[in-house]
Amino acid sequence: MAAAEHAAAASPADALDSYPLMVGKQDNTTLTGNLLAHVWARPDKGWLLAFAIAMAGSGALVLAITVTLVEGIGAWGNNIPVGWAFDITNFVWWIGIGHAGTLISAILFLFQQRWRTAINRFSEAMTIFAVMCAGLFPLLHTGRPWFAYFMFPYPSTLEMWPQFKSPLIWDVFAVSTYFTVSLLFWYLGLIPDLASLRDASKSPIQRKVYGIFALGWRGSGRHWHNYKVGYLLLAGLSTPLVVSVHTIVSFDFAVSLIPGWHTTIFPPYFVAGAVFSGFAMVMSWMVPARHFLGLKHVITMRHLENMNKIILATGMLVSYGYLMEHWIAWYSGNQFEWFVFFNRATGPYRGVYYLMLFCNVLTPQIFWFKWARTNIPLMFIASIFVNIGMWCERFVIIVTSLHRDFLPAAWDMYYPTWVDITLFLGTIGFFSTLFLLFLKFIPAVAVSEVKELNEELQHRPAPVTVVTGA
Amino acid sequence: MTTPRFPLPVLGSSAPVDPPAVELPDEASFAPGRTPGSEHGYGRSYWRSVEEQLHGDAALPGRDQEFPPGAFDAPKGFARRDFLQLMGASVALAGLTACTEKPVEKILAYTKTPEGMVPGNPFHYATALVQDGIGLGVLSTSWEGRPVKVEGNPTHPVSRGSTGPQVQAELACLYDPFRARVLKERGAGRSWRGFREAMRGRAGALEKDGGARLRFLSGPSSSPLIGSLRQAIAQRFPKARFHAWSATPRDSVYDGTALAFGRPLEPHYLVEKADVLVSLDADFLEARNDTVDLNLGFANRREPHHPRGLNRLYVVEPRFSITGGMADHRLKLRSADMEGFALSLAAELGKTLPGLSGFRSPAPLGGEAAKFVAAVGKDLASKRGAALVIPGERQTALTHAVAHAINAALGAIGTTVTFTEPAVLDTSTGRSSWQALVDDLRAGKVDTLVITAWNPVFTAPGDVDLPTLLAKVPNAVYLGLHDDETSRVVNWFLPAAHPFESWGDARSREGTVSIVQPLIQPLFGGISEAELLGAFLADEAKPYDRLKALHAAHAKTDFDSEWEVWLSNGVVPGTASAAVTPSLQGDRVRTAAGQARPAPAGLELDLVHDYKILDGRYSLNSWLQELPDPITKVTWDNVAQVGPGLAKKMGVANGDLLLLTVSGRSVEVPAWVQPGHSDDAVTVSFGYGRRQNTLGVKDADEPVVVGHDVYPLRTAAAPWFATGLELKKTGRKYTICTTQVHNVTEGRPIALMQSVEEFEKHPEAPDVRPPVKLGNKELEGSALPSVQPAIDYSKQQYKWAMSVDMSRCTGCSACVMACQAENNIPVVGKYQVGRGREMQWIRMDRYYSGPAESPEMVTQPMFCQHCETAPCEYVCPVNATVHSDEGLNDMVYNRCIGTRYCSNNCPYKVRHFNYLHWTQDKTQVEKMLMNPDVTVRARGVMEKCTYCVQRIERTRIVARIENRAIGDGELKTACQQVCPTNALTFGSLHDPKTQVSQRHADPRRFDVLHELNTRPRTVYLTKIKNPNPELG
Amino acid sequence: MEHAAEHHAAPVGKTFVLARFETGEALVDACYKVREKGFQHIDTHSPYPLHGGDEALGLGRSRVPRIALSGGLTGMFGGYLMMVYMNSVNWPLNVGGRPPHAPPSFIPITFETTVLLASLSIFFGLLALMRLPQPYHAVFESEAFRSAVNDGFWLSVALPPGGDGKDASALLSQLGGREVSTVQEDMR
Amino acid sequence: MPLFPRWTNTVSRLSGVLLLALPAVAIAGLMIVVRSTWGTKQERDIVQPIEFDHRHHVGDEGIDCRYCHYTVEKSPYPGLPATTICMSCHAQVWNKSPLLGLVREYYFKDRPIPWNSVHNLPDFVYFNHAIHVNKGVGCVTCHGRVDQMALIQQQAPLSMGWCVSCHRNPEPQLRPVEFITSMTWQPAPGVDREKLGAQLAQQYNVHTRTSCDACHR
Repeated sequence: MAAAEHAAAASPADALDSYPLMVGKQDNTTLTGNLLAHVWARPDKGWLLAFAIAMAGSGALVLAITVTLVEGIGAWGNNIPVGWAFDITNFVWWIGIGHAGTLISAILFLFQQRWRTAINRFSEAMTIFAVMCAGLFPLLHTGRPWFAYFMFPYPSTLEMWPQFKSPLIWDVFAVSTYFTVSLLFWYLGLIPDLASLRDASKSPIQRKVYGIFALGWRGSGRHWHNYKVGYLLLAGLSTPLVVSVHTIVSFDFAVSLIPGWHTTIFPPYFVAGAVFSGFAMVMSWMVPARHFLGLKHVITMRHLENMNKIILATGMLVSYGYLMEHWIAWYSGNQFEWFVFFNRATGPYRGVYYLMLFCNVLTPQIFWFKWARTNIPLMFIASIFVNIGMWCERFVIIVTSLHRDFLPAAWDMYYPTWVDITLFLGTIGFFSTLFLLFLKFIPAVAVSEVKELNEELQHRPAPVTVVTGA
Repeated sequence: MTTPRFPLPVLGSSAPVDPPAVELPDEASFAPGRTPGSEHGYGRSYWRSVEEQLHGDAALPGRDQEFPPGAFDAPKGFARRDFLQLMGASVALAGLTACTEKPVEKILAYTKTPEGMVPGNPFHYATALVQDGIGLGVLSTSWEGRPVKVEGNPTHPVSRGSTGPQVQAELACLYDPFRARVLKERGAGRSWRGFREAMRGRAGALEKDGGARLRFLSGPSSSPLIGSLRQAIAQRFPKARFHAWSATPRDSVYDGTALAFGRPLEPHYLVEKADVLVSLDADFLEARNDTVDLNLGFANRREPHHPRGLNRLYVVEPRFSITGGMADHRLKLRSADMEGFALSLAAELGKTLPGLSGFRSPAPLGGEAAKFVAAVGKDLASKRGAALVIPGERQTALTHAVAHAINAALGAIGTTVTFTEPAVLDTSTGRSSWQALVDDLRAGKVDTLVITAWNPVFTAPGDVDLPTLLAKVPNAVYLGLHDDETSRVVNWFLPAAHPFESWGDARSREGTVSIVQPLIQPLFGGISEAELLGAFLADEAKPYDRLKALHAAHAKTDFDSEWEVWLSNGVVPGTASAAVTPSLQGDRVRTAAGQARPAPAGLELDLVHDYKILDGRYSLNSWLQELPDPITKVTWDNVAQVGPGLAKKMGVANGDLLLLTVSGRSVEVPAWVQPGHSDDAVTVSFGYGRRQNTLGVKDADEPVVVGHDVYPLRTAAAPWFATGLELKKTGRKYTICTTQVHNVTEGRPIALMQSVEEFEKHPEAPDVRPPVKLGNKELEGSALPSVQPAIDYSKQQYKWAMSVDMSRCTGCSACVMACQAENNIPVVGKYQVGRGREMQWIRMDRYYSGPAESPEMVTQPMFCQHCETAPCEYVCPVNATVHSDEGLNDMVYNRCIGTRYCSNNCPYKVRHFNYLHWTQDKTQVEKMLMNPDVTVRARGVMEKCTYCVQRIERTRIVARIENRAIGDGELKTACQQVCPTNALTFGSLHDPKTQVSQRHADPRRFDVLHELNTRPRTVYLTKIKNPNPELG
Repeated sequence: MEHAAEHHAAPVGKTFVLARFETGEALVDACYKVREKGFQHIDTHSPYPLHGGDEALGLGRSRVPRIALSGGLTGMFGGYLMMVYMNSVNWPLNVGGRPPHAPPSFIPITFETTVLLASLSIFFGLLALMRLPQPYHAVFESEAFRSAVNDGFWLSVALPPGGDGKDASALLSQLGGREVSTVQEDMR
Repeated sequence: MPLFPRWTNTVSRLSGVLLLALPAVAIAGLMIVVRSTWGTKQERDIVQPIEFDHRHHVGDEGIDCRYCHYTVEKSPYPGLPATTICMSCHAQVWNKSPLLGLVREYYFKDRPIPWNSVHNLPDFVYFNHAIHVNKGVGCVTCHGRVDQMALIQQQAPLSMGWCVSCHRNPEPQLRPVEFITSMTWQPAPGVDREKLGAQLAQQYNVHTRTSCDACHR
């Protein structure tokens, strides 16, 4: 398969990169045609099937939420001492996944990584949907969600205010800010493509609908003039933001005094984990998407390989985090701290712990090898593993730290109920629903950026086509 | 009944005029038989006459001849206890429906305000509650006539303010919605009046042969009133017989004294005076009506500061009991070998003490036991006059007699043990009197049998088939709180009135009489034992009149005024039995001892009464069912306790269903591997295995049958233990739900224990003392250096704090129950407990140390520590838990949104979360149990110990109105108030003289997890042990 | 310019001359030339930003950065002062023995509010600067102009009122512009 | 033919503005409503089963509040008059009046009069009348000119903010306890209310608390 991609590699490519950023001779017209094609095309059976399954998942989510609201948190397996379990695990997991998008679109943009252009739209959308899923849990996990507005700083007749020393309040601000900014960033990037859809479409309805969202964009040079700057600044702001969000999420634990939570390395370690899982999730979606949407010529093996390199790098960071955690625990000489990590490896939840180690530490190691980095089925499976592993990591951090903390008399076990599980799977269904809709109605790659990239590629010296393999 | 009683507004049967001259706007809401549920119908559904109960409103017209409920209550001064004066109700609503706002609330005033009543301020009434016939003076807090809290009566000589768990939980029985409401004849509803007429006829017939075919089966009683009634009946029916039955007979106590001194006597152990105590399977530290005072006496001697120093406690027992947990040395021994042990101890002492010469043990003791006997003997002999041997109720009469002989020889009699005539009417409540009745029943000699003992069909030994015997009795009458096993086989069933609903009296162990006065009109029209017995007498005097007539004798000057005083104080002065100094009849004991045979070898079954539900009479009491067993921490179940060695041998783990077989009768009980339990015995508590009425517990999938019934294994001959037990694994598992799954401290400095030598070497609690100085800066208490500027509390008038003396705490769990009652803590049910969602604010932590075969036990009541730098507070996003100006860790339920972050960040894990709406489906009756001074928490809200802030505020307001400060001891938290050992103290740290300040300054003081620098306001004092170096 | 509609009895719309060029470079060159000829109100339309497009149109520095800065500063001070007022001034509570005014724990939210307001001001500032949304514009009168956001490179020259645009059209076709056309704003 | 006519420019911009404005307006509206007398249930006529007129009893007859609300000084609850208290007068005066028919009916049937409560605090708030009355907070301060009300209305908002405002600065609300039930008391002309309040606070040893546990238990 990889070889086939090479054979097709006729267009100019970076001298240092063995894979082209764009396959085949493209111009604005062809790109307009083939990048928007999947929007005009009638949904095929595969999409419909996937969508049906996703919708079923969303239904399950609604059911689980209803049960939770009607019965109370008691419908979950949470107890004292384990006050947080699946709920916050899912929250952190989704938020983490939400990080890849902004990272790719913002940080890589600042570093002028050209290969980002083909995948940023895709991953930004993923960010937004993931944050939506994540946002459910802080709300749902409260015992009385209908009073959640207490957390907002509004002048009440009680003269009471939120308590700004609490990391949970920081979360509220961080997550809502992150969602807002990601949405704006995404939409801003979307405007030229919406215009493109508006004017490329044949059907009057489509033209009107896309026209409304295009806000009357006409590619004006005077607009581009401000647009470029604004986009750059937003990217600049999103970069520290994306780092801050998971840092603050990690504060939920680092600021407490529970052994296993009270750790100063959490912020970097969480951010690394977030990027790790985020890229994995992008990978899990991109591999099928580029295949079914016919985007192989713009999302090439080059992109996939770069992604795998990042997964490897962040995977190493995460592994280092584990290492440090354990070392610090031992070095601190704090018997409570020490016990927590001993308990993780030998206690009742050790299965999850070892699954985590396998998925997060061992799995990415295969990407040291090029054949693995460029083997599509392999990277797909690996990305799934990483997603599982990162979920396990959050579970291990949250549950194993809580269920056996300071006073042995208070120790207890946590077992999830069907509501817990349905809720988690339901969010995956909800996420997929949104994502499939996105893939259907919005160009999955930033068309105008790709055209710009193509333009740049055209003005390159003669390509050096390295043909490896067959 | 000329004097008008105080009719009840909602009482259908009391409405005199119908149709009413004026159409009352809210007549509908007064209509009888309104379905409960709406708050508006509050307290309305249960005031029903019998017919109404049976046929609904159809029967109402005829109700006027019916004796209205409460017709037999005392005329005077009773109104103030009419709970249904709905002012009370509307006040109560304050507590009941937290966090909801109703458009228009009705407020209903009294029509006639009872004298002395101040709506909104509770009254404290003195009364008494009875356990196995022995009364205990209690105070009941009543809100507009609703008793909502039971505490010990400080003026009562035995209680001195403290009680055990059961007595407090009586309230849950009183307000049990499943109490019987209908008087039945063979299942058909009858009226009390009808019953009386039937009995009158019957009595006439019985009178002919002097009542030869009339029998009474009652529980043990100490009530002079009941005594006088029995005499009166005996006069009318000279041939009638009275039998007493109790599943927890104290026969051996009286038989033992009878054997030793020639007549049954009541021993009183003055444990505070004893330097060395030996308990022969005597669980005298369980806080029961007859032992609460022993708790305090014992605890006082566990303080190293006591002028006479620490006492030393040896316990010999098969199981691991509360007393065993407090022992300095324990010897595991089968009950069957207890006689042998007592005798060899006597023999050992006999070497030096002439009084004990001639005692021989039937069989030589094993190595460990022999060593133990030698050491104990030496210790006892060295402490003559201050030594004491206490035999247990479960042991044989001979063991008791020998113990008395030893005590006599040690010069204990008169110094550490005194004797009085028994306060109870029935010194024989077990085999002998039971057997006589059973024989008569078998012989068909009984025409009328009046049963007032609690549910004999259930508690009967397995070798008697009582139902069939009762079926043969033409006229069996049973008085009970519930429609239970017995009521189904008798032809007359009478719903009983709860002690809080009726007049009566009771005597405490040492004889003091307390008047039992009704605090509330019978909720379900119940009938008291006195009323029932009265039905067999010619005269129709009311119990109240009989009572006054009876006690008029005690009056010195003016009876009526004194009577009022007795009522309000709860004790009748000068009624304590006089001490007698009996002379030991050593030869009788010796001869009896000479016939003692070595106990047969083999596995032994030990039956014990349950720490929570006693003989099962509290098995429908959800408070007690959910209370963790002080030792095993098991809730909602009884278990077969096996020693670790035996468990290993049989490969048994907790929850394995075992088949217990004794002489052909077998039952299944789940196993529980109990550290420190004898490997030659299996201990099971009886009283379980009854059908529950779901107990208003939320979870639908709660079991209907809780625990396993082991009464079938019992025989009247051997009620307490039997050898020859066969144990078989069924291979099936059974879910046991406990509140504590981990039993050792993992070497963490949490619950500290040290020997008295260590303590004297360096008094500081080991490795927990904080740096007293940092640089040249004095640090307050155990404060560690911190970057935070300390909060200054000196400006405030009070600085509330608490202390727990672990040397005193026995783990009896009375405090847990007090907290449950005081703070409206919900019951969650077995499976929710299993999921770690129990709500009791006090978690009685229990840790073992040492080898599992002979562990030491530490109990540590754990509740909110009110840390000055509380970790729970700074993580709350909405300021729902913050510090008060006086240093309380306030939990504001109505602000809480339930993130549970505070609980996660609480290192003590003392916060509890309302995972479900526990109080949602409470019936109207149960709601009356709520303390209106405490918010009832909604679903999704965090809660925890508040230092009884409602008590603080009430006391504060009273003090501030009077412009004075709150004095030490004026303010007590609920747990502190009932603690039998005075292990808990509460007060302000600003005054160095308060007890709490002194304990905070005690060298034994330590802060749990002080290294986290949470600066708890609740501190603990290390547990001090006094081991015998010889047993090392 | 919207107001014009109400006041003038017969408002006359703006007129533009449009021309399409093959490549971006051609468009940029044409842009310079047209400006040399003295046409001021000109604009380019392209699917993506053109290299040198800004200079060709003679645009100065963008105002977006200043907008962003002001928004950010507002967020920063607003956020911090909000917390100080709520937790330290209006009702200072003893929360876990921590001081009511605890700068370290106020940092995260201060940062978030900074970013939030900066981003919002950028986004809405951009819309304002670009006068968007503006679904209708005279250039849309030309059907061929639809290619401007896909693959066409268009130049639009706004004519002074009254100008007939002959010269502009001529100039554009001479510069190699295709599909030269004149569109007039429809005032309805 | 363009996709959108020209007027859509205005429409689109307006709708954009509305999109942002609507939530803001909605929230502001809610805040206003909860502070309005409607939201706080202030000044609402609540019909009582019996036409009891405070104007007459307090105003004309000048009966002291404590004659009927007899536990206000010793209990958290002001004490609702028992029917006997009504009858103590109305056995003699107006004892035939049809207006009092219901009172007599309830009295002789020995049933409580089902008054409709006017001042409803949430059940998790524990307000104590005794301490306030003893420390010089007059009835009129919270209940208003009862002597001018035909039907008792809730005068104060009874919101937590309202409670707290006084607990933070009680002096202006204090009066000598001998005038505690007076509807008309004013400090003597020339006396500075602030100063008087401060002095009374001193005298009565008033020290208000704003800790949560003062009201929530």
